[in-house]
Amino acid sequence: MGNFLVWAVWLVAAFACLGSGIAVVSFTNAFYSALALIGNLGSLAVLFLLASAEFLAAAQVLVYAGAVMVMFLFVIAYLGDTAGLPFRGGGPSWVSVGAVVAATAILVEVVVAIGLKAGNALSSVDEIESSFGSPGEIGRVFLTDHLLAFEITSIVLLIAAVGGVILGTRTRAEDELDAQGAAGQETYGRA
Amino acid sequence: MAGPEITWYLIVSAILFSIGTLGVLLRRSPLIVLLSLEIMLNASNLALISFARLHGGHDGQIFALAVMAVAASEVVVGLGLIVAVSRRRLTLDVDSFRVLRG
Amino acid sequence: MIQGAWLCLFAPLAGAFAITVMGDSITRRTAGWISTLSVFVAFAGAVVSFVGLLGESPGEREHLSTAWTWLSTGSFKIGMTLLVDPLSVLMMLIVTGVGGLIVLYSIGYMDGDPEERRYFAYMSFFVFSMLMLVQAGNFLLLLVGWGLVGLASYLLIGFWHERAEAVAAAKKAFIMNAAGDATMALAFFVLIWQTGTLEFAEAFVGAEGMSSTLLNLVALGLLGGAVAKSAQIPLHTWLPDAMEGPTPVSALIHAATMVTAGVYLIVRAHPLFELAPSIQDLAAGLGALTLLVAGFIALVQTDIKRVIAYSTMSQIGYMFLGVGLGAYGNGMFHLMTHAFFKALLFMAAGLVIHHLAGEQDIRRMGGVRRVMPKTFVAFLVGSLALVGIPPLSGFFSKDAILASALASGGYGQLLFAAGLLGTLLTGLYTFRLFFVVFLGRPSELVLQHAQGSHGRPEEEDASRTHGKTAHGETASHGEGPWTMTVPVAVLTVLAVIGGWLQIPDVWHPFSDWLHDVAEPLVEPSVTQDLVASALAVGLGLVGVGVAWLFYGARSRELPRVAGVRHALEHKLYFDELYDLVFYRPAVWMAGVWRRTIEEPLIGGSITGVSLGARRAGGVLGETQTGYLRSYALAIAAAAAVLVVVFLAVQ
Amino acid sequence: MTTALILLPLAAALVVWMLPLSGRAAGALSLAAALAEVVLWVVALFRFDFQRDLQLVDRHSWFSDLEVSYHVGFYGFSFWLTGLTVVVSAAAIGYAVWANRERARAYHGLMLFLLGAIVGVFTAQDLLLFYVFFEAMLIPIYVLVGVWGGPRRVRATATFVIYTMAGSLLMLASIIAFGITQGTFDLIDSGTSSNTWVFLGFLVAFAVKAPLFPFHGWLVDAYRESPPEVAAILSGVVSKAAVYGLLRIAIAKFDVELVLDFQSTILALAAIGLVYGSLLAFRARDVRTVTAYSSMAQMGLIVMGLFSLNEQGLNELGVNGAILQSVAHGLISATLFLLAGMLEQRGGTSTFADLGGLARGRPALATILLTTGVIALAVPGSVAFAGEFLILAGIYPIGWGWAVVGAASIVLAAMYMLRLISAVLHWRRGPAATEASRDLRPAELALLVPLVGLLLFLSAWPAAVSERSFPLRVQTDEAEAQAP
Repeated sequence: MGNFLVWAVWLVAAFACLGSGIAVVSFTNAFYSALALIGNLGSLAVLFLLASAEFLAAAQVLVYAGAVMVMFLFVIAYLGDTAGLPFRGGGPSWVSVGAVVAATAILVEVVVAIGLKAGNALSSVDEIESSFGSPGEIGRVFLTDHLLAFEITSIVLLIAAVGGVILGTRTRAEDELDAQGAAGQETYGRA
Repeated sequence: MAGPEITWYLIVSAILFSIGTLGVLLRRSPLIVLLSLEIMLNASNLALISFARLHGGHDGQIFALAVMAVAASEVVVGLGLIVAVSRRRLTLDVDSFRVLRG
Repeated sequence: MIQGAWLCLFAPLAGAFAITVMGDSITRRTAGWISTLSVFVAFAGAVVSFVGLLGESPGEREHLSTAWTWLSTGSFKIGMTLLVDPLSVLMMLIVTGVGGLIVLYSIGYMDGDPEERRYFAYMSFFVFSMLMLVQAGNFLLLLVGWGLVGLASYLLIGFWHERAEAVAAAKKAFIMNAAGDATMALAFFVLIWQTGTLEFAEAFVGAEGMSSTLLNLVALGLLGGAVAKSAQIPLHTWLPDAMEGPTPVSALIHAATMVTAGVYLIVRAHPLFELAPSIQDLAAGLGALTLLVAGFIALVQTDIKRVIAYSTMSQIGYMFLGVGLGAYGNGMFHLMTHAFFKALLFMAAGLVIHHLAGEQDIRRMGGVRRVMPKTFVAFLVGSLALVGIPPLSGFFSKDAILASALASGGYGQLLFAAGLLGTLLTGLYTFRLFFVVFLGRPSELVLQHAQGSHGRPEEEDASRTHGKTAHGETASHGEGPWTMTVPVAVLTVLAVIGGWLQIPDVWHPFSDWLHDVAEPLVEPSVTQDLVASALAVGLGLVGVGVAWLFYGARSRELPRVAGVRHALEHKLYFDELYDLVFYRPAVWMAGVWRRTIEEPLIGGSITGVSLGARRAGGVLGETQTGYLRSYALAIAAAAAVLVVVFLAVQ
Repeated sequence: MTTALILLPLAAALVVWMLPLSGRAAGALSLAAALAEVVLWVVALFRFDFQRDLQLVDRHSWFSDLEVSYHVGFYGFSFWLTGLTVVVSAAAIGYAVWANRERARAYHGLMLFLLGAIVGVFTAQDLLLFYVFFEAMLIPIYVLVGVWGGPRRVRATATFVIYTMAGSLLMLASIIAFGITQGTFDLIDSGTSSNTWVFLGFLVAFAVKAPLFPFHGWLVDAYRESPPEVAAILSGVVSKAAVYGLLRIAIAKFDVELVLDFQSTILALAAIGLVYGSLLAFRARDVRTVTAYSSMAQMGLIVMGLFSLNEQGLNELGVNGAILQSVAHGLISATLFLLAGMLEQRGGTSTFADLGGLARGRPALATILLTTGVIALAVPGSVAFAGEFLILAGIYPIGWGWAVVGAASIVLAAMYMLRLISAVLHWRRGPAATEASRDLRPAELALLVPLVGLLLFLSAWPAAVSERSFPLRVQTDEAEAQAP
């Protein structure tokens, strides 16, 4: 029974995840896409939970679906009208065709790879402690075996923060642009 | 283990990754490209966590955590760029940035 | 004795070095005296060696002395070795003795030239080089001296380096001699390969085991060097041009010493030539050919020095004839007497040229006897010795060679005939020169210079800007300063008595002296000697007489055979031929190579690479659309391909 | 000792770069360092035992996994090449001080760095270390030519970079292949290889550096456009790195059968280069181009000497001659390039059409140029003659034709060198030969006289080098090593 329940939850979460993924990609309005992504992240959190990654599931919801997406929505709101962009761009059409082909190819290949391994390696799952994936375990491992990864991660975050600040600072050029009233938008680049 | 085998997790991860890829490759709005990237990262996170479960070790989870941090950083920088572009009154269109043309 | 030889070798080098280093701090005249002194010190050294050898029994007169190892690799060793034996001492005496007189003469001749110091440094250097050549204790050092005399000759021919002709003549001399050096070097390579050594004695022993082809090659290579250095056909064209140099240089290098080095080489290496008899015969034949051709060409030349130069070629032809037939002692004897009388002729001619402020064209001379009576006597003695009139030196030495030829079988008799014809020619061209220059009515030019003011100032300037000579202000009234006249007088005496060292069947200390070094292959009988002498003197006198008819008494019109005359005036077109065969193809090939290989292929390959890179960059640049998404696609596609690769590898 | 020889100039380079010295002080410091290097070499000369094998060795492990080590030391022949390097570099640096180069600190630092790297090349006994020094030698040259060169320096540099990079990459590939198959990169520990491709890789790399026909495309531009003192180092010393490489690696580290398979080809290329370079030198229009092409011709001759080996191993005449000729040619072409530079400083050109008649009233210039030129054309008795004679005597048993070509080149050398001498010194005065172009001044003489003096000394005693390049035992060892 419990098994069935797990299956059911898994199926719901998986389909929700895929469906919201498709939604993210296909909405023309970025605002809706962002909302769909929140759904996607949430359903992924469920899948994490089912794979015994409790701490990560929590982090996914709190950090990702929460903090990061809020930032997204803020930006979208700041930019205002974001619905008007055409779906497909001015690049050569083979880019689109190629995109579909490449994505499909990757999918097929990965599935084939999984299929080749499925029979033996992927079916026997190691037994785990009940504390597997708990915050305590993660914290211990993170601060002992993977201390270097921890440090690097923190530095990456610090650099990103600094970068964000620099990008956010107004430059003199922009001030002049504002002062001129900048009639009409120019296109940057040689297109 | 209760529920589906690791194989299914991986297949979901693969599909999700492809969806994200399509988004990155097809869409012109930088915002949606960024969102699609998040999908791809999360797809890989799912695979990492699945493998962590398979092998009963925490390494995959730690890696996933690191990926999350990178993703967060990327969002910060990406959004910062988008805001900076829009502040210069440029078109928010990936295809309009072509200075790298050979 | 050995110390004497070393002193003899290095005194002139020290002199040259001292003059070079001291530069402006000594006067020009001091430089001249340093040079003269150094050569006379060398002469003293040579005399010491000579006396030392004289005191030893004839079989033991050979001494080697090695100062240091000059060049060596493993088993191959070449020492800085001097060889003192009768042959080398004889050459040392000639080189330093005649050389010293000529350097002394130069002090007067070159007086007033702004670059006198350089001249005397070169002269000393030449004497050093020549001594190196004759004293060398092995073949490689001989080649060193051989090359260095060529260098000194180059420097001295081109001494007046602002004249294009002088520079060209110097280069020509050096390059033709370099060709000779190269063939000699090739001969030495064969010797090293076969015998592993270049020591004279060991190489001669080792050569006996060589195949006749290789022996012929070795002898031919040596002969090539000898022919080039001694201006024999076919490598003779540089010698007449070399008369662009100062006259004492012509006397020293191009008459008395360097040009006779080929004869010395054949005598020195005679065991090798005797092992390759056909090449030795070739040497004799070339000598005979040269003596005839040069004699004919000398008939029509108008430059006083060139006539003497062709005469030199012709006389060296006699020496080649002699040593080619194995008459080593007689060949060397003629070498010595020739050094005396030819140096005398050049220096007497130099007195004339000096007196006439650099004029060398005999058509503008005439009647010089009236203004320069002593020079007239000297020149007459030299001419008579050259023609071989008894009892002057040329008579004894030339006739000895002819007698040896007569005693050498059929081939020798053929060459004997050529030699006899040569004596006729010798009488003819020598006295043509003599009569035209010294007899008759004084020409305008001679009269001008005879009045003591010797020439209008403008003409002095003109001759100086042409760079021919720069003497003038201090030039003598009368015959010349004592530094010039004394050596001429000494040589006049030597030209008279030099031949008395060897009188057939009476006494022959000269050939005894050389007997152990180079045993002659032929010994003419008394009858042969008498026949040869009679014929040679007779024909020589006929030549003189004919010259008198045409040039002295001017009683006959010259027979005009335009084609022959033209050909002779162009020296039988050898220069033109070499120009066509060697120089032009080299220039042409260099040009063609530059146009077809260097610029398009070698330079072009670089241009091609950079152009290709640029084009490839252009083509590849097209793929850089600038669309971000196409780059992303490239990443995705590459990922897809990589996955396939990974799967396939597994 | 060896390490000190390498490190002294490198350290001096760092000091020159770091300290905020004036241009003059930087030059003085640089010259002092170069002279100290010469002194150091002379000290080493007295410690050196020419009858022994590799000596003055320093060895420290570097990448132990790959058997790579810092391993330096001297053989007799590399010791002479190093001596050539330090002397020529000192003269070149002296010239740079005299010519007062702009941006002196950068310039002198690069020169010193170059010096250290070249010494490293001649001492390295480990292939990877050799490669590192080889590249370190090329980089300063790129900069020196590209920044301080003549008007067409960019093209010259680009050409030089293309050629040397192609050569270096081939060499790197060969080094890796050699090291991996041998299990060590050490030149002493490794055996010989029989791989054709690895051999060809090394061969082409060194043929470019020498340069051997037809790999000489960079030669003229580089020699003509670089500053004269750099050209002096380039043709005098850097080309000898190819000699060293060919001898130490291409010949010594491959099976003798393999080397013999390519012997005819290499000799043919060398002979073509000899004649080709001589003829083009004969038609060249300025001092530098003549020297450049003659350099190419001489390198052809040296390569001939190196490859005069037979089944028994190296030919002692040929290889000793090659080393002697390398030293002689290094000194000669350095002197000639410095002289060309001095002429250019005076008249602004070294083109023959603009020169001429300089002998009159300039005895020092005339004497130095004449002496060098005469030694360069290998007049018998000169050190160049001794070298050429040994080389050709060594090549003769391999094939008389090679020796004939070589002997013909003696005549060609006479032709082009005499043409150079005459064009500069003789005939009427050219437009650039004005009163303003004075005789050599004491500072210039101080640079040239030691070089010419060395040439004269070696002319009087070539055995000083030829006897002391290879102890006989080493040759037999190497011959044995070459036998399978």
